[in-house]
Amino acid sequence: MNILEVSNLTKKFGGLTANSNISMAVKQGSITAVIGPNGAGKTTFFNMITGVYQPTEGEILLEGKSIVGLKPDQVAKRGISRTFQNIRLFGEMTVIENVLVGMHTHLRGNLLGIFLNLPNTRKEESEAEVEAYRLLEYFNLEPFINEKASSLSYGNQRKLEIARALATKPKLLLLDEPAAGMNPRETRELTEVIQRMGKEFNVTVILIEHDMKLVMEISEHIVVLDHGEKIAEGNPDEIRSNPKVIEAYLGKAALELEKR
Amino acid sequence: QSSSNQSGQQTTTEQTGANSNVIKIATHTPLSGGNAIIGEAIKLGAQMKLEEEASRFEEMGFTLQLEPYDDQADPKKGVSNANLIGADDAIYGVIGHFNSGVTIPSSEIYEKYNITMVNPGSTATDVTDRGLKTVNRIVARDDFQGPAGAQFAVNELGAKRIFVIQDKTAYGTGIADAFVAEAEKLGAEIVGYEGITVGEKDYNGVINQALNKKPDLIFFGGIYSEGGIIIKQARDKGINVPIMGGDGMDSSGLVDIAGEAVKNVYITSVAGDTSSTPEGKKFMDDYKAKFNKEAEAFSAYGYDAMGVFLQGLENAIKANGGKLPPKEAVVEAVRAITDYQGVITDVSFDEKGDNKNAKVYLYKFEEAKYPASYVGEVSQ
Amino acid sequence: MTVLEVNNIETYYGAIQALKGVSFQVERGEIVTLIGSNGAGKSTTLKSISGLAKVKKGAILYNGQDITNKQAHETTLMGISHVPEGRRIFANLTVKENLLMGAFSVKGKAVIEERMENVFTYFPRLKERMNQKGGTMSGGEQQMLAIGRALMMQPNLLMLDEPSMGLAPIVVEQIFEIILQLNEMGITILLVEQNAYQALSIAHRGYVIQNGEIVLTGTGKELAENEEVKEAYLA
Amino acid sequence: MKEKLSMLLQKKSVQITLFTLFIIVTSSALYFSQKSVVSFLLLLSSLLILYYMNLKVVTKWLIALGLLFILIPFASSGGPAFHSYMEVATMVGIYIAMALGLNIVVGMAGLLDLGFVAFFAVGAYSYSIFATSQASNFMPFGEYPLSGSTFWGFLIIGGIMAAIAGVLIGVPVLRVKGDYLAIVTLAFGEIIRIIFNNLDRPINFTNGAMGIASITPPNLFGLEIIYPNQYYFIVLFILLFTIFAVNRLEHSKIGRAWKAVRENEIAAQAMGIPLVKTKLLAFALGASFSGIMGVVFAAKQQFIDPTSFTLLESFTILVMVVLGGMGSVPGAILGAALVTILNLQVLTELTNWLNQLSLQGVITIPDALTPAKLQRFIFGVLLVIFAIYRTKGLIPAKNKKFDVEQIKERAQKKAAISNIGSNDTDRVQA
Amino acid sequence: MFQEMLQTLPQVIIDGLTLGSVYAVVALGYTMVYGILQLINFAHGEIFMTGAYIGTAVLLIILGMGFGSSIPSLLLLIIALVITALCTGLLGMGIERVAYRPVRRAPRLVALITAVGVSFILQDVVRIVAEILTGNYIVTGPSLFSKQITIPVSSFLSVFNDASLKVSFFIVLICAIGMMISLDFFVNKTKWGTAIRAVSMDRETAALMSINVNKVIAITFFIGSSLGGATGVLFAIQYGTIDPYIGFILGIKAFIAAVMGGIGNIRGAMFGGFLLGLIEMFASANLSLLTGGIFGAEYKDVFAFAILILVLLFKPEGLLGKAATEKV
Ligand SMILES: Nc1ncnc2c1ncn2[C@@H]1O[C@H](COP(=O)(O)OP(=O)(O)OP(=O)(O)O)[C@@H](O)[C@H]1O
Ligand SMILES: Nc1ncnc2c1ncn2[C@@H]1O[C@H](COP(=O)(O)OP(=O)(O)OP(=O)(O)O)[C@@H](O)[C@H]1O
Ligand SMILES: CC(C)C[C@H](N)C(=O)O
Ligand SMILES: [Mg+2]
Ligand SMILES: [Mg+2]
Repeated sequence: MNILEVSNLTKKFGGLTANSNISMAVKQGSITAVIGPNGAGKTTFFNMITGVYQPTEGEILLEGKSIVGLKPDQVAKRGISRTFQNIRLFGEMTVIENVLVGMHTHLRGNLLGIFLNLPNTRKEESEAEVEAYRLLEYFNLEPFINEKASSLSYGNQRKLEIARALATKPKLLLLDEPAAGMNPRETRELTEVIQRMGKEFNVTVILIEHDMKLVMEISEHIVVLDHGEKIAEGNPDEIRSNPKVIEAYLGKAALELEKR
Repeated sequence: QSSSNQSGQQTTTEQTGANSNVIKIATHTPLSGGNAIIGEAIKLGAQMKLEEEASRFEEMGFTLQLEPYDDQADPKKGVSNANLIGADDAIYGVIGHFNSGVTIPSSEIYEKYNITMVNPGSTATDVTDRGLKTVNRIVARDDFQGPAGAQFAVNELGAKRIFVIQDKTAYGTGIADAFVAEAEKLGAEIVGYEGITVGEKDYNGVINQALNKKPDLIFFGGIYSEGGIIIKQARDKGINVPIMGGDGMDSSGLVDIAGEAVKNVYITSVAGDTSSTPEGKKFMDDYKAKFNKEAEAFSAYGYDAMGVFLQGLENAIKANGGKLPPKEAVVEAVRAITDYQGVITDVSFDEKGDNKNAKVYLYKFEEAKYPASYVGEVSQ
Repeated sequence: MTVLEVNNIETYYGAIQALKGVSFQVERGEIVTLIGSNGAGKSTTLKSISGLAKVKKGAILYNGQDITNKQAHETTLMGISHVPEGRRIFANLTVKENLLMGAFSVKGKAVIEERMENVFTYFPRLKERMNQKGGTMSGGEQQMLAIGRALMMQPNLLMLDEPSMGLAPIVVEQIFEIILQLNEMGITILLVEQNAYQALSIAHRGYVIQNGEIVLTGTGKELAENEEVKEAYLA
Repeated sequence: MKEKLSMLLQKKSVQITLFTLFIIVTSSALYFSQKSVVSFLLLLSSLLILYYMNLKVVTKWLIALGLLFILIPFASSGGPAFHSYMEVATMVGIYIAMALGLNIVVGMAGLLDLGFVAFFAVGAYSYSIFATSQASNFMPFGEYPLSGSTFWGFLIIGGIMAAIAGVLIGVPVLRVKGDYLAIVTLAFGEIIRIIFNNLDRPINFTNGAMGIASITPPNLFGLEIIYPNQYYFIVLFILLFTIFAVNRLEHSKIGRAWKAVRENEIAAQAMGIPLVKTKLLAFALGASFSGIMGVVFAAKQQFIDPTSFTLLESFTILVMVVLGGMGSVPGAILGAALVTILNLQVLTELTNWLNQLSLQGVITIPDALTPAKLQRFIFGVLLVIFAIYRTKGLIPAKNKKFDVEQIKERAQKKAAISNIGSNDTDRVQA
Repeated sequence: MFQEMLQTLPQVIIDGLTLGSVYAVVALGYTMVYGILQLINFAHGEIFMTGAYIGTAVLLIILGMGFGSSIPSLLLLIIALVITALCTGLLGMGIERVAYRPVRRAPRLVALITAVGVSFILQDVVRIVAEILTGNYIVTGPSLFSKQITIPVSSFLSVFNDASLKVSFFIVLICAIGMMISLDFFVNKTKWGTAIRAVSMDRETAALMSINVNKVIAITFFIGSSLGGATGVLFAIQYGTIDPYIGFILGIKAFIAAVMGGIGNIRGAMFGGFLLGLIEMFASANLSLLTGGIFGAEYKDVFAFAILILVLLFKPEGLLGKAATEKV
């Protein structure tokens, strides 16, 4: 079953075509990687799926239903969550509050309940706290619960973004360079987390990453973009040895990947 | 209700304190903002009278003290100051306010505390029409001033097409409407009726309208700071017909601002020409000597308002056997004043607190000089 | 000769102590790398040197001169260039204007032109996009711009904070090559990298920082082979 | 020595003793002296001290309620200044509620609103028009003025009217961001004021610049409410409700959504938070507090005109919020109290005092420097000083501290009960 | 109705341009400071007002020295402009140093408070000084360039009425345009101008480019404030009378103009200023005609603000502003 189907997706910025005619499908429960040189249009692709940009052309189907034209919050409610390449946390809020914001759509409390401090609302809040705590624990962030998000180091901020995205209980999670700013060891840990998380939270993952080790290890399917176009698609082995990909993107790294 | 009596009683019974022979009188006028010149003038006039009388009261065993308040021409500020004034046991009277918009709500407070107000310049009808026992005013009302202006404009100046501008304040609207009603009754046509924004400096837009309507008189309801600019800008545009205004324009500020353009401007005022009598002249000289400033028309009203109040106070003291009277007694004594002779106006209050002898005066600016030349006066 | 000497510095963010006595030095012509996990204090160290963070205790000497707590524009004028973490491009300036800002203290149009051409030889993409707003460039393009901008002032000591972050593998190689080239041209380099393999492979020496303290030091090679380092950072 | 002293001060029992002593001294000073602004202010400041004491929240509230409902009104009733104290306290309450409302909009949701006083005006006019004969100019039915007992209903109506105005303004306005929003709200605020100032023609709704006088005072079971001490209690009740509501909101999903929108709109949207709806809610709720107090204000003044609703007034409320500490509820309260007391009482008293000195010849002051004219100046100086020395505000906003241990405990309990999540609490291999 | 509107149009345009050019130059000062600190410098209106007083004082002093009448008016004006610009420029720098720099790291709105505080202080200081010197704080300056010229528009096109203007109109207009063009050049084309923009986006990084951030900010304030002060002088010459409170309303209007044009954008500020002046003038001259007397000139601000709101609804970044692209 395909959870996401994209066809002929195109985005133009003035004269610049950032995405041109991209079509792809993502299998439910899979981990897909989108790779490509800098400026290839990967982030733009994510932006269109999440409603941040409106496509110039093309169709995006989530579980068979079009989500083109929806606002980002509506897209989020349909079950797509994401992280950002340039970290976008709620800097002045604490770590746990960031995660609680992620749960926003799942909390049912209304104005009346809040004003009157009704038992339902209270219970829901305390459950949410527990859930948030667990998520943070999952990413080893529980020591920072009451810290301001902006005071975390770069790497921890990245993890918090993922935790926050998971808190929305998405069906589809888009990660934009989750390992950027992490050292190889941390990257390895992250690789495991992503893999486990996909299963435990029952979420399909698409990720953009320049760390080839992570990409090759984790993804079932890889899509390669260059100059806004899809130049290759396939499983890691196919991509590793694809001359187009080597030339445009991997360079010598391909050799090292071969070695392993 | 009950608590008003309570506090009233407290004020009267607690007079045995150490400084019980100090009587304070507040002035409560705009000392900052657009009306400050007049507010200041009233304050200084009142201060002068108080200082003149101080020794006399000293002999009777009382120390007079002036307590100036700034209402900033803002009703809210006025009301909260009024509460402070009410709280001060020693304050018996208030000279003020100038702006009717402040006088009306503040006087509600004075009424609660039995503090006598003698008003030297608020002309709106509502000031006295609410029937408060503490409110007295020594100047004429808008429904007297406005029509008087209209009669002069139509009958004497022969205005047929009148363009009316007002500043959209309580005062401006009040006087302009009173003027319009009478002018229309007298058969003149109101060819335009426009409002402006106080505080701006460019009224060319409205003046262009006036220019186009070719009126034979422009009436402005508002105060000198805007009036001066309108006069100047109208003259710049070549509008040479008479321009007329009310007491709000009766200030040296008008001449400062409009300069030469002030010629052929008429004003009605509730303030008489102080220099027209010898006492008035003397007052002006003393004032100048004391404060190093020319007296404004309203300086003398501040002076007389204080005079009226002190007269009432004195009467009340005497009636109380030379001892400090309760505030209610002062309220009544002031209202009862008849034929008080001030430097500028005689004062006899009617049952509402309006001065029966209040007059409306007409002036014309023949040159760039303040005060303007006296043209005539109208009594009730 | 020692270009940079950091003596036992302590730096705080409000009440949080980020550096707890960091010491190390960089010799002329060296490439020195700082490695360490997230939050160890690598960026804070660089910020302390360039003057973006206030040092509470300790001293920093540059060419023998005390530069502790000098303001950032002063340290740059002395020849220290700091490429900050997260690119920090002037979003609403064009690529060209961004580069010109890099050369703010440089006098002479011709010199500036020449340096700009030089930057373009490293990063041709920047030339193509001369008039694009910096903020709309892709992440990798911004990184190129950030490095290019720092090169415009031809620094004596170049401090790079995670320059390879977010770059395509092929560009990462280029970046490391460029770093080597720059170093050969005589620029001393202090490199903070998460890409510890590659950093250690080009560095003469390295320091491992942990919880705001230097815990280990050695040549690039030594560190790359050190078991602890492997265990903790290289995986 | 110093340390010992501060140790001692940390002790609960010492704190309580000192505090009680303080209250007793100040309140009796207030009660027995005829007019002592200083003791009044000190007594008020006991609330601030209370805020900083380390007592249980519930205890603090109980003490505060006792102070507000009993001690303060009682202690100030000792002298003739009673009503002036109550007047100041009432105005303080009114401004606090407004500051709390604006704090939602500016502090929490990060929407800079420079026209906030408009909502106050809407509330004030909705009561004034119907509590005078003004309404008969355009209402085809009913008899006006309405009786004073409708006041209580109007509290709600005023709140709702203001909220509606907030939404009406918000819908178009929220398309613009940041300081553009500031300017658009400023423009709207002015538009509303100008319209109120001119709606005496063609149909006389508001009586224009003349203002509406003789507004029917509220009536509670036949008791006419006309004195400041009576308003004090009305305002106090409303205020307590407001504070309660704001506190609840702040730590609810709505409060978090506001802050998220403030911090990063794009990320907030990505979390499923609808921007427009969330912002509108902030506008509407903030406005409604203001509207309710507008009704009270109109009833208390018995006269309103558009000069009470100027731009400067909006600024003043903003100053209260920022001075107190943006986003901070106790901050907004303190900011509002401080600015109001400063403007209405301290500066006036101070200038009176200076004036006395100059009249007695102790100091000589040239006319241009008459103290009464210097209130604004002094206020300006104080603003600058406050802002510079307390850059984050008097009581900076604090994030809620979650009790980690407690949450952990609950998490473990839950994990034990439901075995589904049993293995996801396992750490990732380190 | 339209005929009547047409008749007055030439005069309305002239008056609108006059007011508009004052708005425009004051708006420039706002835009500059806003551009660099994201601070709505509400004290700018007061700097403008102070400039008006300083300029008037300079003129009065020179003329008072007796030989003033022998100096050509234009030279007199230039002297007054230069002295004033210098004084208010320094004043602006001083204000920045004392009131804004200490709160630079604080939340943005805190600076708004100090700005309001500074406004109050300036208003009163000017009032006090003026009152002590002249006995009255409303001051009327010497009339320069007050010769009236009539443009016989009606002789070209009879649908129009003649329009009249003061010579000072040209001076105000030319000065305003001159200031804007040079400022535009400075900010967009020179190194220091670019540095100003860089600092406005990211102060830390700008410092890493060896830009002395404090100096750049000080320069910005100097320029913005000297423009504001100089405009004050022009205002005093055109309108004659000044009081310490002219800065507030005019400042707000100018800020609105800046926003309408696209804040941070110099050409936008200038365009917005002229536009607002024209709209206001048009509205106060024609509203009652347009609505058959139901809404008069008193609604001119409502009219102008409504247009502002409309503009921002359809172009939230202002007329000439460029949408700030935030790359996600
Ligand atoms: N809002 C925008 N306006 C103009 N151009 C844009 C905009 N957003 C992206 N671009 C351009 O579109 C192209 C694709 O950008 P995108 O961010 O999608 O690249 P990317 O594949 O994510 O690169 P990287 O790996 O470096 O992050 C780039 O050339 C970029 O400059
Ligand atoms: N602005 C800040 N405010 C408060 N604390 C901060 C701030 N910046 C960093 N810190 C804290 O200082 C410590 C060191 O952070 P620093 O950014 O130097 O780490 P780093 O080694 O560069 O990590 P990374 O690899 O994740 O970038 C961390 O604990 C971090 O939480
Ligand atoms: C000129 C005005 C401000 C005073 C006026 N006489 C009034 O009643 O308000
Ligand atoms: Mg990207
Ligand atoms: Mg770092």
